[in-house]
Amino acid sequence: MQITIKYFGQIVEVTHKTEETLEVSGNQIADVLNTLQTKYIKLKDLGFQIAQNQELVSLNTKISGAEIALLPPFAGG
Amino acid sequence: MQITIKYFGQIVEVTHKTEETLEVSGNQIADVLNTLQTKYIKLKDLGFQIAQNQELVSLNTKISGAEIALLPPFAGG
Amino acid sequence: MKSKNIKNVFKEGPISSEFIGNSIYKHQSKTSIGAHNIFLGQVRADVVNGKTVSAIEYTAYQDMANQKFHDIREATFNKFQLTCMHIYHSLGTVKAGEICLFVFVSAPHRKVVFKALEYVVEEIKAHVPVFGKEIFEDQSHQWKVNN
Amino acid sequence: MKSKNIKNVFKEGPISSEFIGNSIYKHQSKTSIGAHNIFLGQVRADVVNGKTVSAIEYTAYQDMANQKFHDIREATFNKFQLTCMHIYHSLGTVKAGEICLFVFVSAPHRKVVFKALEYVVEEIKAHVPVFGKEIFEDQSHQWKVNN
Repeated sequence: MQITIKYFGQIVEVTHKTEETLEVSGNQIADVLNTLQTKYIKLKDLGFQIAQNQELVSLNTKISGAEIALLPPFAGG
Repeated sequence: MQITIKYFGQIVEVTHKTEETLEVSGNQIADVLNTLQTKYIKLKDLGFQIAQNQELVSLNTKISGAEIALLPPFAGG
Repeated sequence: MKSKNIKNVFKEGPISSEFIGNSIYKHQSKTSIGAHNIFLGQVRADVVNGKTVSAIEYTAYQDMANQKFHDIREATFNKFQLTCMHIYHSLGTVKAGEICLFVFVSAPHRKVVFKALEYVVEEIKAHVPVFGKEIFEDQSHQWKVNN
Repeated sequence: MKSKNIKNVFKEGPISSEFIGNSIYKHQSKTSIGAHNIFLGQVRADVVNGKTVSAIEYTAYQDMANQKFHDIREATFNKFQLTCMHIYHSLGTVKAGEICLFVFVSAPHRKVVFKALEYVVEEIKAHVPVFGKEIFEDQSHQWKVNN
């Protein structure tokens, strides 16, 4: 499935881009993560949460096809 | 003893003055109160606390000669 | 008298939004501060028996009040790790919608400012001899009581 | 998208003291309000390994962040009897001493504003995807993490 993935904060220092569309095989968020960690090995060193359609999700959440984002620790305020 | 007494807020509507010096016989705050309630009968209808030398005192506190004030309910802020 | 080194917290009339903005501005040079918390008391146009409050006329036992503000200030600095604190209270006439109390606390981190500000405001309401005459639109009045 | 009727909370650059003063001024026509409580987040010149933070550069997942701000707003109005609430957060560069977060809650009576303000600020810190790059004076950086 084609998935649009957004990167923020420190994640961008690893991906060197803020957004891309990737082909992901599998149907869980864990599969997206595997694809990304293969492409960007240094992602394994960073802490982040994953959002799908602007809601935080867990690794066994089903991929819906909506936008996914990698969110490093929040620092608002 | 000559005591300076200050009046505030609603108390002034009964005393029609903000300050006066009175001769008080006795040695407790209760004696001051008696003197005042005799002079201003309507004081009995009002709620207030009594301060001596800028500290709240009770009826059996000894009169020190310092300034006394009748303080109606606080309304700061 | 106990009033040595005691600040005067009172200001004649309402506390303007410009004064508050300027007070915030002055804290921008204090770069150890990470969190400010501000309380503003504003005069409400309460309706009592069909009559609307148009203003409150504040008076105070000023010497004692400034002493109490000072004591509250000292107690607050002892209890909470604050960088600074400012308190201003109006005297005289403050119209409905205008501000009569401005309390401003600042600290490096946020958690302490919430606790400190509430403490200061509750102490002021309970212990400072300030009196408020609520003036209705027809010039009649009633005396305000804190709760 | 879920972003229908969702306000944009973000402002480019720091939030000025004039903006805050003006926001206070605008509330003086709301005469049912008796108490305002304001939280301001200010960028600290923290020293880390001998280097001083000179600014924070804020970025955000803006659509999600505005949705979260909206959700926090709705939850706060449901929990607390407020007259109004305003939230502004900076994006881009905010220098040490400048203000990056402005939360403003107002109600007829004071007790609720303290609880509501702390709730809003803690929710923002925990749930809104905003990211902060702390820039040191030598242009090196580290990533800020809320605690």
